[in-house]
Amino acid sequence: MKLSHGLAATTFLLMIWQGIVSLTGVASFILPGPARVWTAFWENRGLIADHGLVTLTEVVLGLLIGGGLGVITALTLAISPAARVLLRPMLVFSQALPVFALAPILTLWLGYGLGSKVAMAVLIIYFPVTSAFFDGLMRVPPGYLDLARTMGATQRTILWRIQVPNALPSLGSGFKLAAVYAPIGAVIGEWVGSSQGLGYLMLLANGRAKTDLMFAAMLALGVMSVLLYVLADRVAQRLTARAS
Amino acid sequence: MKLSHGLAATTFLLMIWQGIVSLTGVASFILPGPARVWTAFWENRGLIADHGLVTLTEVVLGLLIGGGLGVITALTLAISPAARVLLRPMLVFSQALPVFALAPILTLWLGYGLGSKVAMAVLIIYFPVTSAFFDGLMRVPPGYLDLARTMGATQRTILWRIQVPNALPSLGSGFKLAAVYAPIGAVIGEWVGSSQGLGYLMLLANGRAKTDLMFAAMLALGVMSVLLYVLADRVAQRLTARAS
Amino acid sequence: MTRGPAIRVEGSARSEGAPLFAQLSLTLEGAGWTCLLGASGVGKSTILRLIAGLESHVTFDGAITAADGADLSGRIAYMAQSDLLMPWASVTENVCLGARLRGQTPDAARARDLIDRVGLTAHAHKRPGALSGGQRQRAALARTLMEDRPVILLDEPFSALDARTRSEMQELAVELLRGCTVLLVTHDPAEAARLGHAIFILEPSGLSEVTPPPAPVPRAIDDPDTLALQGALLRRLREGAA
Amino acid sequence: MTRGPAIRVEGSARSEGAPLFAQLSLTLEGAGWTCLLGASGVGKSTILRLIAGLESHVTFDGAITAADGADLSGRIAYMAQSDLLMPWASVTENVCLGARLRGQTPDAARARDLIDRVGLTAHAHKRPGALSGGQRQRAALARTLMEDRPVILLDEPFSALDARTRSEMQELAVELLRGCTVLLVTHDPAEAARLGHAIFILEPSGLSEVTPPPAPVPRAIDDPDTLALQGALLRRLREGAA
Amino acid sequence: ADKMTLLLDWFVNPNHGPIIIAEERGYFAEAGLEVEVIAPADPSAPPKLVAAGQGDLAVSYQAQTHLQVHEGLPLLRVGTLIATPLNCLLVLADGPIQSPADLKGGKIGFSVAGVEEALLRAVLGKYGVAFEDVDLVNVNFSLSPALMSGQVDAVIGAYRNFELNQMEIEGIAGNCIYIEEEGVPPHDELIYVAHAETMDRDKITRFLGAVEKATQYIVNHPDAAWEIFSGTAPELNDRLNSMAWEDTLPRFALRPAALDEGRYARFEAFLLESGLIDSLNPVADIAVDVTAQ
Ligand SMILES: Nc1ncnc2c1ncn2[C@@H]1O[C@H](COP(=O)(O)OP(=O)(O)OP(=O)(O)O)[C@@H](O)[C@H]1O
Ligand SMILES: Nc1ncnc2c1ncn2[C@@H]1O[C@H](COP(=O)(O)OP(=O)(O)OP(=O)(O)O)[C@@H](O)[C@H]1O
Ligand SMILES: [Mg+2]
Ligand SMILES: [Mg+2]
Repeated sequence: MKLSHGLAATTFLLMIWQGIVSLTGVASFILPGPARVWTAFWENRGLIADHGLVTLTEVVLGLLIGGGLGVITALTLAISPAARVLLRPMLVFSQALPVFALAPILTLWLGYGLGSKVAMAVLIIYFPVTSAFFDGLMRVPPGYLDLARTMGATQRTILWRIQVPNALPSLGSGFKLAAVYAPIGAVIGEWVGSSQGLGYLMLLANGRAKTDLMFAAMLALGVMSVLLYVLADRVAQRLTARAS
Repeated sequence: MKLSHGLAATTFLLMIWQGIVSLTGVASFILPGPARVWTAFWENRGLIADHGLVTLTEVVLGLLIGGGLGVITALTLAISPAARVLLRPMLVFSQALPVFALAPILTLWLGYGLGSKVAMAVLIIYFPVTSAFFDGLMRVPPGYLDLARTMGATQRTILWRIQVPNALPSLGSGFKLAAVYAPIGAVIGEWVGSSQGLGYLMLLANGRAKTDLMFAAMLALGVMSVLLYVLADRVAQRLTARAS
Repeated sequence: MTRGPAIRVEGSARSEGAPLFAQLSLTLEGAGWTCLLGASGVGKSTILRLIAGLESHVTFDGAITAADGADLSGRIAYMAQSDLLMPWASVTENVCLGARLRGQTPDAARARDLIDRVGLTAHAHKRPGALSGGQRQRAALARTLMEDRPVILLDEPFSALDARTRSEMQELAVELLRGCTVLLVTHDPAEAARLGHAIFILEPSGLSEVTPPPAPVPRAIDDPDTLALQGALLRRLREGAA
Repeated sequence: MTRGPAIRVEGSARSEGAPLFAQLSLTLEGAGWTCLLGASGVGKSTILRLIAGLESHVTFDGAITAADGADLSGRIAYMAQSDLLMPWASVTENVCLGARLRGQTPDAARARDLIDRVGLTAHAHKRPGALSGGQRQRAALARTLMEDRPVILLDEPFSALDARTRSEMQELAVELLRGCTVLLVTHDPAEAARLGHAIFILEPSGLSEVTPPPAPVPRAIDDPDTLALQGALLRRLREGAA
Repeated sequence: ADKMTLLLDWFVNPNHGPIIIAEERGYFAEAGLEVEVIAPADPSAPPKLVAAGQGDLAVSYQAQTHLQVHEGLPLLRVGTLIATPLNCLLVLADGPIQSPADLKGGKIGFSVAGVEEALLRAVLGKYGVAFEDVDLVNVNFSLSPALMSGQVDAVIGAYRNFELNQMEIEGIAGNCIYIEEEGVPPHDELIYVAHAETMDRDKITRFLGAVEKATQYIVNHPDAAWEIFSGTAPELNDRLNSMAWEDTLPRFALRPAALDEGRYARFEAFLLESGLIDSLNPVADIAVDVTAQ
């Protein structure tokens, strides 16, 4: 994305936002206008930066670990039909578990530090990465597999030399989704137990009826998501270019 | 998925679950064992069925609407570079907004009925479908586009006759993700305000430390997710078969 | 059908800094078959793409003009070297793709007839994935013939066909493309000798022309003139730039 | 290199209930070139897939056995009709794919040499997407030659090559595959006449053999015997089952 | 009948006894009201929605209402539902924390409400423990599990009528340190709030009359009232709710409409002292007696 595009998109977003506020006349304690949020953002920039940094750390760690685990799981699923039968329902199941149910378990094991938040981000990122990569791994043109078989390939080498490169664009798609979900994962983790991070700041602002600060924190989170997405999109484009 | 596979997976899951409970000796108010949860499930089967039906309705509506909107958005993005520049950051942004910030806005506009819950499910389903389908639409072999251009195709016909069929497998992947996220979306939607649905039941049980009932409701939710996933997987397989 | 215009290609092409072919001047006879031969990788397909107005990896320094002065875009049917059949569509749907892409209703009878004439009636319902190599090529040929355009660019359209099917398809193409300006890229000297109103050999250094016999196309395969030309072409090609 | 065994294919194939080809009995001469010709769609590629032990759309009722009694799997190199180059890998990486897939370190010098001999040294770093049709085919050929297997199945390996490159590649293949049992599917009677120790024509009704001249392969193209055989084959194919 | 929308603070629970009984025993109907009761999951939303004109009344918390008025939400307390604090500082009965003084250097869990800092400063201050000497952790949804599993030393924000009973059911004894005994000014836990400008005083007066009657009924016939309450939804009829019902009984406001201005003034001053607000609002901007002429 070019800078000019970023500017255009931002302007558009602000216009829509202001438009909603003006047209629906929604009260500022439900949806404050851009100007108000910007003021809150600027006045609390130090606070937001501090908490933002905490969340960013969680997000980055979550992306690395969740992405890594997702890649490994997808590879395992691709190799082993037994894993497909046993693991896939569990994967799906795990996504259906509302966080707050897992929260006490996670915090019991991981404490209230960084660990449980990263775990939460990981849990959320894990599935899209696994799912997208696995789909890519299984969608190899059959001709390639025929060729590999006549060449005396083992399942392992087919995986590394054919399935994986063929699935890289899909992995890119998965990471794009993950980049978007990672911040929300970290925030949910923070809701579950923390005294730091943008999620905590939002809860606190909400509890103190400071809607503008809450939206300012949300703005920071949104910007973080968009930046991560742009980054992931770059990576995905590179992966796609590599594979074709 | 065959029945025997389902049984194997379930057994495996139960074993892991019981294993965690036995090995870590975790207190039953944090993680009750399978037997306890099953008892709670059986005792409350009427309750769970009633609430489950409500959630299922929300999920199905959410999938239809969210899937539909996702498809439309992906098509719009594919057609219009301006939309890509302006809309995509907004999409990403929208995913980063935590529910409790949106909840008052949604209820203000949609009331406390089914509407706001479906809206929440839609919001969660929307992004994976859009993202996956859009990626598929943009990943057309360039030769096809060359051919279409010499044939005097319009952007519209290229979209319908080439990009869309080519993207169907990706759409399938998107729906698989959506099927998994839809139940959690509905549950989160139920936080917005309701006295019905599995999400309500879980929060209620959680608020009252009836951990076993909460896990029983979660079990129902998990089963719903897995069934939806299996369904979506079938559809995706058909779409992939159609496209190759 | 309108008569195909003569087309003039004049210029040179550079790829990644290095010249692909030097200044050349190629004239496609209006309403006739021009055959283009040349070593693998010399740039034949690239020339086709340039005429078709498609993006290519080369920077072309020159001009491609139709003798009637009008724009070429929208008047060309292009059959690429790879068949480019849509894997999700049946043979019939693939043959009708052009009309669909132009938002028109395809002429079903004509499509059926063409599919019949390329010998795929029994396979009309199949997806490309269930066809043999030659069947795929014939489906792509039928799709190109369906296009009804005055200028036709064919990139090795018969390469995957056996001798008999090949000559049938050649005859079919000549019959259906009467009046069209056809540029045929081929590796088969016999094919060029049989079909070319004009025959060019492309070499990195430029273009050279070989004059075919005056007999109307498709020429008889065992016509001595044709055979002689074929032999001459073969020799030219074998000696090549080496 | 070990000598390629003779191979016997005996049986009939049915596809979706209908017979594809009737009972046939095809013997591939040990350490020799067998050419298989036949109309498009008659089942040549299918036979290759059957010998290679790959899944196919037909049910084959019969047996495929090597004269030495050993299993064929692991002794075959197979070059399919489509090139099946990995789009993400360079020419060099594609040529080395077999070794990589077997978990071995590829013989880089040999790969370089083969790439050179198929004339792709200047393109060795390119992805298949940046190659011309003939270049892709040569890359696939190099990959197959790299395999060093006693039994080689070639499905129209030279179809996208110009006459000169084609004969060079034929000579290269004959040289490098000396001692191998080779089954070559081709549409070009000249090619069959030039390369075949045995020549078969496949028709739905069965197989018929055409005896080639005794001269060693590759035969001179302008050898009168070869030319005569080529003419005879062409006539056989043209008349075909019609 | 006049239609009226009431947003609860959370799902229906014994705290809402008078509202449910008023509905079930027809007191609302007698007052010419048709009350739609909506139960949300997020307690912070209802006052906002009422302030935005969506709903006539919301059940909210006195403490939060002070803050919300400072942030410009057009809200007024119009009635009281639970007239004592429910919030308590909960510790394990046989744990190492026997008094707030033992919390120095300890970990306290809370579920973000916005005012926990003020409450803790007061309670800890009384025992000479600086607020900065404890670790605050937001444990959101799981106050009692966090305490029972020993991950925190105490939790603030737990309800004496619920969390304590929950722990008893799990077989773990809890000890509730009552905050109003430890330096926090007494205040109302649950109140009714309405839009400061657009509220319909007449309807609200009738509403409060109906819940007053219901409260009377509950106090006079606690067992019959429990039968009615627990009969409204199957998920309400369980041991925890029945224990909570008993504990809540004495805390229902017997005079829902009555306003003790001093209480509100004192709590406002308390919040100012704790630094959560930076000026004092007059009581008239926070609470009103709708029955006053
Ligand atoms: N996957 C498939 N499903 C159904 N039919 C198929 C499939 N693949 C091939 N066929 C059919 O089987 C027949 C034999 O195919 P095969 O590819 O062996 O032909 P071939 O002799 O190699 O032809 P060509 O010279 O055109 O390559 C053809 O009629 C083809 O349509
Ligand atoms: N996308 C690309 N990027 C870089 N080089 C390319 C690309 N496509 C083709 N080339 C190179 O351009 C040259 C001409 O290619 P072209 O396809 O025109 O050859 P051709 O004459 O059609 O050959 P063939 O007979 O093998 O099809 C070749 O050397 C090829 O490697
Ligand atoms: Mg070419
Ligand atoms: Mg074939």
